[in-house]
Formats: sequence, structure tokens, C-alpha cells
Amino acid sequence: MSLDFFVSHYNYWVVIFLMMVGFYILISRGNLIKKIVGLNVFQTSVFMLYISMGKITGGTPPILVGDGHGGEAMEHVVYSNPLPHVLILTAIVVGIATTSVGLALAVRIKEAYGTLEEDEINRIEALVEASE
Amino acid sequence: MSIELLLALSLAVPAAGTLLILLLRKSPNAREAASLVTAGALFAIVLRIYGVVSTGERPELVLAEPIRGIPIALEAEPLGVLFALIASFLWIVTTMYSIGYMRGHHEKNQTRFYVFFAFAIASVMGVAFAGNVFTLFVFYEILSLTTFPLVTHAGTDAARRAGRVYLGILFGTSIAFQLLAIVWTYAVAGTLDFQAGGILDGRLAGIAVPVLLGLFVFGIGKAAVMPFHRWLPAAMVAPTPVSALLHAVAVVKAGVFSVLKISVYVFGIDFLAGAGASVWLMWAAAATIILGSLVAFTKDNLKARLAYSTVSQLSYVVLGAMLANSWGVIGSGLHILMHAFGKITLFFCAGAIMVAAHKSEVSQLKGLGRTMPVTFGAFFIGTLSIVGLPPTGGSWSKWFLGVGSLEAGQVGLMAVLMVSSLLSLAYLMEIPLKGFFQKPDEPPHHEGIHEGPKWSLVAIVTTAVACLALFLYPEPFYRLMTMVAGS
Amino acid sequence: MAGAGEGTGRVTAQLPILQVVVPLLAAPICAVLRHGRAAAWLAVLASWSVLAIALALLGQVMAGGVVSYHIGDWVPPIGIEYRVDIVNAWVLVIVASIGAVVTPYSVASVEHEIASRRIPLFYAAYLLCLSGLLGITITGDMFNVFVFLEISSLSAYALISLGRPRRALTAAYRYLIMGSVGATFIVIGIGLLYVMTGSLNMADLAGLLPGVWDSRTVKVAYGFLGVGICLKLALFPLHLWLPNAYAFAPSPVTAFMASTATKVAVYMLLRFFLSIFGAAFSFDVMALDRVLLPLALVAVVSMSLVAIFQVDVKRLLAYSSVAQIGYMILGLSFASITGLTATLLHLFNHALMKGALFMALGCVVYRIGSVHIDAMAGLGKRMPWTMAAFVVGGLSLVGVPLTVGFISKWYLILGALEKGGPWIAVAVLVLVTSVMALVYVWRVVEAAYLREFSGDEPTGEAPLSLLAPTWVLVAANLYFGIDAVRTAGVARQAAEVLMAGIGS
Amino acid sequence: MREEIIVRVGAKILTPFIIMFALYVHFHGDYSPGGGFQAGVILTAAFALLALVYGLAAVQRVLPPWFTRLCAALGVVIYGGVGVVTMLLGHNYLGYDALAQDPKYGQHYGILLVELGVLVTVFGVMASVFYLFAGRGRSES
Amino acid sequence: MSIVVDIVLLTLLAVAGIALLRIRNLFAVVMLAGIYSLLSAGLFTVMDAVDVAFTEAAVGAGISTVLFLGALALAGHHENRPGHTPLLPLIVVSVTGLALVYGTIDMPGFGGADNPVHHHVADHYLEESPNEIDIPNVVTAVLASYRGYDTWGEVTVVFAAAVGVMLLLMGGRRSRAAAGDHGQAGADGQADGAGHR
Repeated sequence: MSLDFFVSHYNYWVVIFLMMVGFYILISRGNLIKKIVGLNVFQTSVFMLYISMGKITGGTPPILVGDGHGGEAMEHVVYSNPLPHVLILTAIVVGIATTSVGLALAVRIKEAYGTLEEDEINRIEALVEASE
Repeated sequence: MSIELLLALSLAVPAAGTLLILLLRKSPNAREAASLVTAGALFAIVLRIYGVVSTGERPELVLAEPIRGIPIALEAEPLGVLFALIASFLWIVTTMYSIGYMRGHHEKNQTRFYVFFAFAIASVMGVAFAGNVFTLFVFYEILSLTTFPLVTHAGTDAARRAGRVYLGILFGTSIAFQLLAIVWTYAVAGTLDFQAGGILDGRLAGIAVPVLLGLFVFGIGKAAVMPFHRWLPAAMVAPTPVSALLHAVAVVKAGVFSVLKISVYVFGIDFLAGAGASVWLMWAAAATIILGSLVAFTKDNLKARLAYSTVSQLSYVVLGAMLANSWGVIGSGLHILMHAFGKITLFFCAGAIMVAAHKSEVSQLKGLGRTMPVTFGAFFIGTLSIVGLPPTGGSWSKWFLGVGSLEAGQVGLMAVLMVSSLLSLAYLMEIPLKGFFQKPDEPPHHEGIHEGPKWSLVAIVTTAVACLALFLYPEPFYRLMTMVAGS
Repeated sequence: MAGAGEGTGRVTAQLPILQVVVPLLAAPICAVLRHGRAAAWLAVLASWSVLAIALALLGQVMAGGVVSYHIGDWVPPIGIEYRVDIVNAWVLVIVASIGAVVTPYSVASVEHEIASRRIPLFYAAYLLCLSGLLGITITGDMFNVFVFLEISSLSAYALISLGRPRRALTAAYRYLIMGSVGATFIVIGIGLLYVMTGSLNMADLAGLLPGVWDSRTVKVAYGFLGVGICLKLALFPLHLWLPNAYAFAPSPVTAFMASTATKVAVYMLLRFFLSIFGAAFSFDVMALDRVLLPLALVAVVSMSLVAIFQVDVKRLLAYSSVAQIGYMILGLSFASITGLTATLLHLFNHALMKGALFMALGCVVYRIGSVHIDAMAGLGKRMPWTMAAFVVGGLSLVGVPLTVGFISKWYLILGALEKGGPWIAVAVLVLVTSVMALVYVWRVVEAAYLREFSGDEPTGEAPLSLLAPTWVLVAANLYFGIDAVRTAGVARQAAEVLMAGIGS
Repeated sequence: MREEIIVRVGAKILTPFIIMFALYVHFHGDYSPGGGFQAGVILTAAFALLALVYGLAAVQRVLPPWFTRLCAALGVVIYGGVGVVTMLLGHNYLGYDALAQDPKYGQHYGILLVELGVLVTVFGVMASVFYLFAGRGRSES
Repeated sequence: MSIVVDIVLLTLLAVAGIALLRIRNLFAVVMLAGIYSLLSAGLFTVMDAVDVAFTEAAVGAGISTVLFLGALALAGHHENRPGHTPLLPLIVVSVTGLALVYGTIDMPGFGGADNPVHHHVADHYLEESPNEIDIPNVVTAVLASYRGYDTWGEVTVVFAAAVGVMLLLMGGRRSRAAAGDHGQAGADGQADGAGHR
């Protein structure tokens, strides 16, 4: 594996590592709120993956410089890709939307079951089911 | 009136009958009159269709086309007409019998009984006149469904269990085997139409042929080839007219009819004989014949004994179809007829005994023949017909089946037929003998016992006479079957 | 206004976007209405216009081929495209039909099951869910799929949580977690495809992807999209969220979700894997058929078995749904036109039968508040129309002829037999599981008809406003079982389109 | 209780920054990073922190829940309404060119309007959600 | 220079991630998650995604923290120790992660100007938006016009979330009040009326 390859890919790998940390929190933790934190970390890291894709080395943010009327003024400026940014803006919003619904559910579950721990909820449900 | 319209009417009349019966539920007399009138009308229609078909016409009618190229279509051909004649005639008789029985036995939900009975007959007509395998399958399944409420009529735990077995086996086999066989046939032949000479010749070969045939034969659970016969004895919990319906008029006959029809019109007897595909099924049928008779021997309950007798007798028909020659087919078709009349007589008698004397076990029948001479006399005639002795119609079908066996070169099957005839003679003849010639165990208190309800008696006499008449006049039916076998 | 002069011409050109905009704009209006009834009727109106639009679109597509709609007048792939071919026109009709039937059904049902002040919000969420599903189906843009997926999912979580038992909450939460994981996987997959091609437009991608088929990235993207979608469509073993979600959600929600949500997920699978990646890539390179076949078979067999032992009838049907999804995937795994026809037909047919069944159960809940199998004893006499609907739906589920279920089975078995050889075993398995379906359906029927009612309070038949929509679906079960030429024709055409791919 | 203090102090420090941010983001969306969404979120954040510091009731007097709920729905309708208007003007959905003679102006108007829709909805939603979370503990204790 | 910032930020993110995994006081977890968001916002800035960075900061560190705190206030903030070794999650995560890493092998290198991703539609946005839309911030142009429909979808998602939260949290805390006797208000004798707590 050449150094070039490493330099041009390490970013992805760290991001993947972060994604997996989030994913791991999500699926291994029993606390309903902690799970949502995990989901947030997971998604935020996916966002980083997208943004990494859009980056051009030596580029600048995709805000056109010049007089704003025709981009021909500054031909030499390299802009990073705006499209991933747009997508991720949308995704962030979706993320917070999911988080808020998830948290609302967690609150209601706490009120109904008196606990936020998955194990205990499962135990209560198993009891109810057995009594059916 | 166009003949196609008559075909449609053969389904529509009993279906309309259900509505009529439902509307007249408040007044039992009107309700039962409606039943009788519908039955009579249906028989008249079928007779008219018979007239046309016997001249060689094959009227057709497409009802719908669920899947492209596979319509729900009706077609009148000789075999179907034969079956339709049997069913529609026996419906009249059974309705008469039911009027006596259901009232005499104070059954609940009588309206439901007549409604579903009429429904069942409508589906039987569909089976009889099915123009392709798919249509046959459709009405076959509807028949299972419409007879289910009849089987579970009593609503007891036993009835519920029986219903479960009934539907489980009939639906189970038809979905798991028959449907597979149908789709397979379609995949191979590209059509499902019944055609003279079959549709599979030249399209299927090797081991696939016997396998496909086996899927059909065992998939038609109503033919009760062992090991899929359990539903028939189980369904004995139903009221006797239902048993008559199951055994003689509709359900089992629809089964063996389907087997015969598929052998003749889907496989074609020449193709079957050439491929030797049906040999293993001949022996499956033969085994059922013998085993059924043996089990019948051990049953003391009269209806159970008759049920196993039916299991055994049905396989005669299957056997005839599997012989794959003209004599076999003729014998098979005639046996549907002869067994129908013979067995319905026996069931009617069993029901009459139950209603009049409240006896259901063979061992309780000693001396009862003297108080119920007509019933036991009819039972005797029915027995002769089932065994295949002159002067009853049963002797003809046995004869042709025997000839067919020899023609097929299966001398062993001939022996099977003989043995089983002896067995059936033994287990059935015991009943009239007990009735007429044995002294009752206990001092008789027969004051309350006399013949069954008069409506039932009329039915019993009718079918018993028919058994005799069929010995003298088998001609029209023989002609129909030669048309099938020759086609 | 400008378009007024040529009224009809303009409207037909705008149909694709109206398909989604109508319910989506009705949703916020519902949310601010004060009266539940007003919101309900707005929703009914919206759902009926959705059906009208969907049918018109199907007509357009069948007459004139693919309809492409450029949102914002931007030519794809620059802008977002709505692209309707016969495949998604078909799925749109399925979703819209169910919506049009379930919405009026929900009026009485919701008033009974949900607190009155939440009813306007319920309809807002319901319409959002509907438009989300429609949006996923109609769009020709990958990322737009994700956005509408989230609209439908978020509203679905909320709708499910409205069920009365508190277990509805945990079911919704579990669905939220698994659904979000699925959505995130889909986003990852889309991102990987995007990085290799620079495009998000489906038709465009279909043209670009063959150039990068060999790359590992595309294969991994394939895997992530696959897992993500399978989570959404509850393919065994990723089905764990489904049974409780369906069992504890309010009746109309269950009826709606069971008949539409998983169907749309199956559509996504077909669209992504067959149109975008291409049937050739999926079957030859990724061995999709060989991966899906065992999963589908295990799903069908094991879930049918589990269903047999359920005592809660809603849950019984939920497990049956997972099994039925197995049938759909099974058809796909045949990798043949007939198999796909079976899949596409079953999308429609299963929507009809499960819709009818769950709606019948909703009637039961409305009257006796429970769908425990013991509670249903003797219901055949007390609620004859409801239970008759259940029986017909059940027979359809079993696959009895003259019902839609039979048509699906027919094509599925035909597909297996066409392949010949060991595939006969698959056909046999399909039939055996039909018999299993018979067992679990019959347990309910037996309870309803052959057991005596034990309680004392008399129960009447469900109100007409519940029964009528239920029977509309029951009638559809029968009608399309007797005349399936048209539905099968469309399904077959769609299957041919899918096997050919967009590019060619 | 220590956590309480952290929140109060943090809120006090952050509030002015957040409001400044919101204004900047809102008005410079076309020229620099930002737009309706960011502005909406930041605005809500400001209100949320204010509520934490000065109490929910005080904020709700200025900004009643029915109003935020209305906003949430209104923004969606504004955004979608722009699309409907362009359709009525004979263009496709969200074809802003229809909004003025010069397509560029049309685009400007369109973007302005939809960003307004975004701002209204995001603000309305975030505030409503915040109210529900913050209000729930209080309502019955 | 930017590569150094990049590496530092990534390292900090990794540290924050691990810490999130291990800490069981949810209050601290939420704060740390906010920090994680801020760090990622920093990373976004480094990678020229200034709009995203603003949003992430506002959402991740702002709104989302507030919501989490609100939820914790209602639901308590201690997490139980995990009961058993989470072997299955570990396997799932490893497989997923390795699959992704495998997928990156053929991915165009980070920051390459020739990557296909920059040359299909992105070109058009950067070159034509001055003529077609004429606002300097291309992200806004794409967001509100070229892909304006996605943004409407996004607004709708937010709205859907509001509807969801309202449905869930509006009204009193019925279930808790009723849980002592029979589960849900208006108990229908169904399913889990048992509600033992």
C-alpha cells in the first residue's frame, strides 16, 4: 500500500471508524436515549463521508467570488463541490427530525414503563405476554 | 333456448335456489318446496343437455378469464353429462329424504342446511361441466368450502374436529399436489383445456408422467385414495343426508369423476397406456380397495362401516381410470353411477334406522328387519348393487372393470376385484341378515319403532328401485361412456 | 391565469407532481384544523384525488410510455426529475387505491381509538405518510428517495405510537431505530454511487454505472442499499420491528401500512437493483437471486410457522405479512419475467388481501376492543359481515381460486416450474406454506364460527362506515381474482421493463 | 444542581452570539453561508435558551404554542404554494422563472420566498418541539 | 496546513466518540455529543462546507443538545451498565466497517480534482448558476432552486417531526396517571392493561 494511497484515503477510514463507533453505540447500548446519541454520531459521521467526497484539495467554499455577475472573472479559483453540501444540509435536518421523534418516544416510554433500559422493558413485556 | 344458456342455467338455477330458500326461511314448507322445485328444474335442464350431447354436440360457454388463456369455461361432454345426471337426480331424492330426516331428527339450522346443499349442487354442476382443468379446480375448491358448513352442522367438538380434518385434507391435498400438477401441466402443455386424446401427448415423457399423474390422483383428495381417505370417515359426524351428499351425490363422486376426466382428457388413455405411467397408481388403488374393505369389517358403527366401504369402492373408479383402456374407462364411469345409487340407498337406510329406531351400531340391529321391512329390504338391494351381483346395476360396472383389467394384462387386479367383492358381500350382507334372521338380544320393545318418516321412505324406495332398473336399462349410460372411451 | 385557456392539457402535464403535492399540501392544512371531522374529510378528498391522479398516470404511461417531469424546469440530471414508467405507475396505483379505501375507513375508527384533539394531527401524519410513499415511488432521483423515505417513516413512527397498548410505543421506537439504520445505510449507498459517478439521477446512473461495475465501491454500495432496503421491507431476518408495529398500531394505520409501506420498499428494491444497477449486474455479477432465494424461503416457511402459534390475530397477520414479503422476494429471486410478474402482481394482490383482513380486524376492535383469538369466539353470528369479509380475505391469503391470492400463487408456481429441475422443490414449498396459511387462517375462522360466544353483552355489527370500505377491498379481492387479465398484463409489462433496465 | 448552573451560565454567554448569528445567516444567505434553515434553527435556539433562563411561561406569552404550530404548517404551505403558483403561471412546479419577466429575477424571488417558507417552518417546528419537551415536565407536577 | 488541522480534528473526534461509548452519565454524554458536533462542524469548515458547518453547529450543538436535555429532564439521566458482552453488535459493526473500508479501496482519492463526482452535474452548478440564477452562494442556489424540491421535502420532514412530537407529547401524562390501575386511559381490557410498575 503506497503512501499516496494512504494519504488519499485515511480521511475516509477515520470517518468510517467514527461511523462504526456511532453504529456500535446504537446497537449495543440498552438505554433508549443513549441509542439516539449513537444514531446521531453515526449520521454525523456519514455526513463527514459525503463532505469528504465533495472536497477538492486547494479548493475554496463554493461561494463564487467576483462581482457576482458572471463567474468569468476568477477562472483560476477552484471551488469544492456544492452538491454534497446541499445533500448533507438536507440530511442534517432529517437527522434532527428523527432525533426529536425518537426522544419524544423515549419520554413516553419512560412514562409508561418507568424505565429507559431495553432489558427491563423487554422483561415487563415478556411478563405481560405470558399473562395473556 | 340455446344450449349455452342451458349450461349457464345449470349453475344459475341451484344458485338462485339458495336465494329462494333463504328468502323462504320463515316457512319450512315453502322452503322445502323451493328446494324440491329447484332440484326438479335442474334435473330437467340436465336432461335437456343430455339430449343435445347424446347427438354428438359439445356446447361451450366461457364465464370469465382470470388468467389469459385460462378461462373459467363450461363444456358439456358425455362424461360430465353422466355425472350431472346422477347428481341432479339424486338431489331430488336426497331433498325428499332430508325433509323427512331433518324434521324427524329435529336438527337445528335447517335453512343453513338447505342453502349450502343447493350451493354444493351448484358447484357440482360446475365440476361436471368444467371445460378445462382450471375450471374443474375452481369448482372443486368451492365444493370443499360449501360442504364444510354441512359437515360441521352439529357444531359440537367432534364436528369441529371433523371439519378440521375434512378441510385440512381436501384443501391441503388440492393446494399442495393438485395445484402443482395443474401449473405443471400448464407449463408443459401451454393449455389446460380438456381435449379428446389429452393435451400432454408428446410434451411430457419419462418419469415425469407417472409423477404428474400421481400428483393429480393424490391431489384430488375427494377420491379418497389412501392415505388421504381420513376425511371421509371423520365426516360421518354430519347428518345422514349430508353423508349421502358426500358419498353418493357430490363430493366423493366429484373426486373420482375428476380423476377419470383428467386421465381421459388431459393425459389421454393411449398416452397413459403407452407410457405405462399409471401402473403404480393401479396398485395404489388396489391397495385402497382391499384395505378399505378390511377396515370396514372391523367397524361396528354402521355409518363408519359404510364410509370405509365407500373408500374401497371409490378406488374401483380410480382403478378403472388407471387401467387406461376403453373397458376400464367405461367400467369406471358406470361405477360412478352404480355406486352412487347403491351407496345412497344404504345411507338412506342407515339414516332411517337412526331416526326411527335410534340405533347406530351394527350389533344393535338384530331383528329390526321385521319392524322395518322396507328399509331393510332396500338395504339388501343396495348391498347387492355394491357387491356387484345381479339383478342390480352394480354388476355391470364390476363386469367392465374386470374385462378392463384383463385387457390391461393385469390378472392380479382381477383377483383383487374378486376378493374385495367377497369382502364387501361379507361386511354388508351381515346387516340385512341380522335384521331379518336374528332374534333381538333383549325382549323387544318395538312398539315405538316403525318405518322411518314417509318422505324418507319414498326416497329409499326410489333409489332401491333405481338399482334394479339400472340392471335392466344401463343402455343410455353405457352409450355415453362409449362416447367417452371412443373419443 | 396563464394555463387556464388550455385547462385539461396543462393539468395532465402536471399530473406527476400533483400526485405528491396534493396530499403533501393537504397535510399542513389538516394539522391546523380544529375539528377532527373537517380534517378527516379533507384527507378523504385528498386521498381520492390521489387515486384519480394515479389512475390517470397509469393510463398516460400505458398509452405513451415513460413520463418525465422536470421539477423547477431544470433538465435532469441538473434538477430533480419525476419519472413514471409502468413499474412505478403500477405501484402508485396500489398505494393510492389503498389510501383511497383506508382513509374513509379511518374516520369512524380513529374517532374510536384516538383522543379527539389529536385527530387533526393524525390525519396530517397520515397524509404525510401517504405522500412520502408516493414520493418514493414516483421520483427519479436517488436522494429524493431518501427525503421522502424519511417523510413517510417519521410519520409512520408517530402513527404507530398512537396505538392504545403501551407496547405501541416500544414498537414504534424499535421501528424508528431499525428504520433509521436502514435509511442511513441507504444514504451511505447513495453516497458511494454518487462518488463513483457524480450523478443522483436514476436514469442517468443507469447509464453511468456500467462503466464502473468492476469497482469494489459500487459493489459495497450495492450491499448497503440492499441491507438498508431490506430493513425497510422487513425481509427476514431484518423483520423484527414489524410484528409488534403492526400488532399494536391503531387499526387503520395497520391496514394502511401493511398494504403499502412494505410494497413501496419492494418497489425500491426492484427499482434500485434492476433498473439502476441493471438486471444483468444484479443477477450475473452480484448473484442477487442466489442471495435472496434462501432468505425468501426461510422467511416464508419460518414466519408462516410462527404465525400459526399466535393468539393475537393482528400479530398473526403481521407474521403472515413477513411471510408474504418472502413470496414477493421469492418471485424476484427467480430472475425471470414470470417470477417478476408474480412479485409485481403480489404487490397488488397482497395489498388487497391484507388491507381487507386488517380492516375486518379493525371492525372487530371497534366493537369488542380485542383481537385475541379467544375474544373472537362466536363472532360469526354476532358480526356476520365483518367475519365474512375476514373469511374471504383469509381464503385469498391461502390462495383459493377466484381470489387474488390464487393469481399470485399461480404465477409464482409457474415461475418456479418454468425453471424446472430442483426448482420444483420451491414450487412445492410455496404450496406447503399455503397450506400453513390455511391453518392459521382457519384457526380464526373456527373460533368465529364454530365456538360459542362466552360473554354476555350483545355485540352488534360494525358501523357501515367501517364495513363499506372493508367490503370494497373484499370485492376487489374477488373481482381481480376472477378477472386478472388486466392486472397480470400490467405486471408482466412492468416485469419486462425491469428486466430490460432503464438504459436500454 | 451544578448542571443547572452550567446551563444558566452557558445560556447567558451564548444567547447574544446566537441571535447575532441568526440575523447574519438570515440576511446573507444568498451571498455567504446560511439561509432560512440555519436562521430558523438559530433563532429557536435563542428562544430556547431564553426560556431556560427566564422560564417557559415568559417566552410562551410572547410566542404562544398555537402560533408556533401555525408557523410550522404555514412554512410548508408557503414553500409548496410557490410551486403551485409557478404551475398556475404555466411553468413546472417550483419553476421560479415564471415569477418575473427576467428569469434571474424570477429565481431571486423564488429563492427568497421559499427560504422564507423554510425559516417559518423550521422556526415553528423547533419552537413547538421545544415547548412540548420543556412543557411536559411542568404540566402536572 | 489544512491537513494538520484535518488530522487533529479527526483525532479529537475519535477521542470524543470513544468517550461517548464509555461514559454512562447521560448528561455528560449529551454534552460530549454537542462537542462532537462542534468538532465535526470544524471539520466541515476545513473541507470547504461552510454552510454545512453552520448548520451542524446550530443543530448538533444547539437544538439537538437542548432537546436531549429536555428529554433527560423528563426521563432521568443514568444509563445502566451493559448486562452482557455485546458480541453480536461487535461482529455486525466490524463487518459493516470492513465492508466500507473495502469499498473505499476503489474510491477516488480524497480531494482529487478529477474525481468523477466533481464533473458531472457539479460543473454545471458552478459554471452556469451565475447565468441561470445569479447568486454567489452556489449552495443556496442548488438548495433552493436546482434541488429546491428536495428542500421542500426537507421542510416537510421537519414538519412531519413536529406532527410526530405533538402527537406523542401533546396532552397530559395520561399513561403514568393511569398505569397504577389499568394501563391506558379508557382501558379496553386489551393487551397490556396489566401495567405493573
